[in-house]
Amino acid sequence: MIPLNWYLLVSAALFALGLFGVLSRKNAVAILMGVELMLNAVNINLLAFWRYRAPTEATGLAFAVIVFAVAAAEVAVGLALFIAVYRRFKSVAADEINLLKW
Amino acid sequence: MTVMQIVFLITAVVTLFAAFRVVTTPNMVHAALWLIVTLFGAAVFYALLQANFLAVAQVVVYIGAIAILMMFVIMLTRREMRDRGPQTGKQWPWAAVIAAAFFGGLVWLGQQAALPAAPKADVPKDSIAQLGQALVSPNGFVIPFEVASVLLLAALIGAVYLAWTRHQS
Amino acid sequence: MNTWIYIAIFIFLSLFFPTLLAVAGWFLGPRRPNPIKEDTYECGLETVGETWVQFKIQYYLFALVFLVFDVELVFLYPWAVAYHKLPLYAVGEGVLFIALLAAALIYAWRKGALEWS
Amino acid sequence: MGILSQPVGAIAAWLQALLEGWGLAPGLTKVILYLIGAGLVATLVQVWVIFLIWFERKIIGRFQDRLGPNRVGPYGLLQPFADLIKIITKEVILPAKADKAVYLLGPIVMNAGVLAIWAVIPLMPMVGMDTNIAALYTIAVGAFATLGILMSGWASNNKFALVSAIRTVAQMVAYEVPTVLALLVPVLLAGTMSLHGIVKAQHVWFVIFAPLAFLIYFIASVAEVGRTPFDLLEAESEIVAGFHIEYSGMVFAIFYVADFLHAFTIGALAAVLFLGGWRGPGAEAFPLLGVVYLWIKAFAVYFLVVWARGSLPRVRIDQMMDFSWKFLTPLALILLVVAAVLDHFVIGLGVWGRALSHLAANAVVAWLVLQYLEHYDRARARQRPMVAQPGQYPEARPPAPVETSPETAS
Repeated sequence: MIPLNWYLLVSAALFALGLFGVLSRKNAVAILMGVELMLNAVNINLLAFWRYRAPTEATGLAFAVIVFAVAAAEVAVGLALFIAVYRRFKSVAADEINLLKW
Repeated sequence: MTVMQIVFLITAVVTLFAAFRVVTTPNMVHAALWLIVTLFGAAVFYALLQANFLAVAQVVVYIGAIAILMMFVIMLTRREMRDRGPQTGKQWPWAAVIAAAFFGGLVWLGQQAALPAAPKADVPKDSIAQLGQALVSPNGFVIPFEVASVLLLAALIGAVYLAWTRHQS
Repeated sequence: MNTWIYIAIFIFLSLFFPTLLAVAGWFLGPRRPNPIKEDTYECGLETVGETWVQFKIQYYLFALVFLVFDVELVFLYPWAVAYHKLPLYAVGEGVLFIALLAAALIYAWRKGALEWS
Repeated sequence: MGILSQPVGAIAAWLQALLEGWGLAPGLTKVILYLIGAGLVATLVQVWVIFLIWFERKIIGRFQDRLGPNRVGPYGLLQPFADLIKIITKEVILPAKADKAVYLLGPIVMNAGVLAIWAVIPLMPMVGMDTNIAALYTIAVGAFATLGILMSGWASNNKFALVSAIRTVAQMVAYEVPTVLALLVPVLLAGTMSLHGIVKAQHVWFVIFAPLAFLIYFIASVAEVGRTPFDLLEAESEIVAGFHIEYSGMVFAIFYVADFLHAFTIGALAAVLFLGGWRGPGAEAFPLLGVVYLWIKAFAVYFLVVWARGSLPRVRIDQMMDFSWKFLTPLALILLVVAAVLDHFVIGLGVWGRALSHLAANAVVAWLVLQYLEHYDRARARQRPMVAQPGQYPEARPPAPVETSPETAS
């Protein structure tokens, strides 16, 4: 059987990679991809704890499904924002969109 | 080392490598394709955890819809097929340091807790029906269930409002 | 777990068969590449510029509505599976959920996001 | 456990005993058995395509008042093999500008997305993997077909291929919504997502419970496959040939095979979900009969697909999108609500009572929809009369005088 901490390790690594993507990427869509990686890491974590701690209840599953909904909403609005921004600036590079910076 | 563990390790290596390519490859469409590999790897993890419904839903939602939407937007917001120049900002060493520190912290935290090596019980056969009942039971998740619907409705309204302007077409 | 082993084997096989076909075609067919043959096919014209992709916003909107529907349907499947065990008010909750979904569709429709042109 | 009542079980038990007799571990034996089973199903289905190609060409030929293939072998039966030999000896061209890895992966992913559906289709009682997520699995696997198309369209680095791929994907996602919604109805009626469970629940075929859901499922699946009348992805006159312009030889053949396989697969799925799957007289006692029944039903649905291809013209893309989003999807939502609310009250009525009340509800919905459509049509006709009113169009200009050039005049 696979010990629980293997799952936690993988999800931690996935989360860290997602964080790196969010912090280092220029393209806004790539930043959103990093966020997706982090959300997936969270879901792996949730389901691993569900499986090892409370597999007879549906709580963990319900949580994970709701994370799906949140991820979908975030992607939908995020990408719509990028399209609106792209229309205005002809670019989705996060470091070029700096009107509010100063 | 059981067969399950070998399967787990292979999946972990593939998933993490794909995730690494997602955050490093300069070609955005390739990044999206690697993202799909990562998401599929996550689905395999769910299957290993016997969350059958979530494993399949992961493929339907993430690969079937979210990844496709992302590829659409990548193609929509770019004039050329290939990206020129690096896609990583100058701040990437700092980002790497922060991410590594975060990973180290998580690992340290994981070491502190006493974690079970094996699950307490098996997943019941009717776990999907249980999930269905939990989602609509007043003692369960009926509020999140309906709020999720409202959230998605709001997201749709917001996204359509942002992306759609009549004079555009 | 057994089902997943079977499904994994099946998915592996269904990737393997077309790969086999492609490899067979690769080795059995002739290979005489030349620049004209390998050029982008455009009815004899030379392609102009990059494969310039600037799509209508419409495609994004369709995919967007699809995404919202897809996620909501993932919620509805467990509900449908548990359906026979649910009391009437729980069925009503499902119907409310579907009504909200319909509201999303109607909004997108009214807003013109579902028009092609 | 006789060979007739449990053919597969008996053979599997015999093989297992044989393999374990050779000293293999039970786990490994199981994997080998699964490999044999999956290999058999996948090969059978993949080879079946050869027959489908012949059948479709022959039938389409008849529809168009031609003979169809009739040169190679009796009734042209060997024609697909001749084509196979021809296509195998063709060159596989790798376009110079293509993204090579993605270019080659695209067709493979697409074919896998179609073939893998067969993992969960119950061929006969006790055969085909019984999993409690099978219905959703068929949708999930379909996502890979969509992905394969997008990959190959993008990787070809050709404008037409890309435009076609994007269009195709828009079409596939548009029609996936009604498919998934219509699929919810049998799941709801059977109370399970397992396809075995759905077949077992069909003492009365679900097509009687939900004829409209069946119709929606059928139309939407045909559109998802991109068969005529929804074959805009390969509208020759507009976008050359579709997302597979740059493909040639065997790699193109993979698309071709996937197309036929997909059409038959939706036939099999529709048979399982709505037409009782392997159910039929004597199927419980002799499971092998179940395969025959399933195959006949799947083939009947497949014939409908071919028939539509032979008789209907291609629709316009805006009409197609409108049809999915503004007609099929709302209708499927209404049907789902009707089925959910009604079934709660009629569940105690016995099988036929339940079936007939669902049928009656479907008839009412169908009547209301037809009334609405007629009303809508009249309203539109009043807005935009089909007959030109006087003064509606500017006067037709007289034909321009034919200019005679000096050369011809002299």
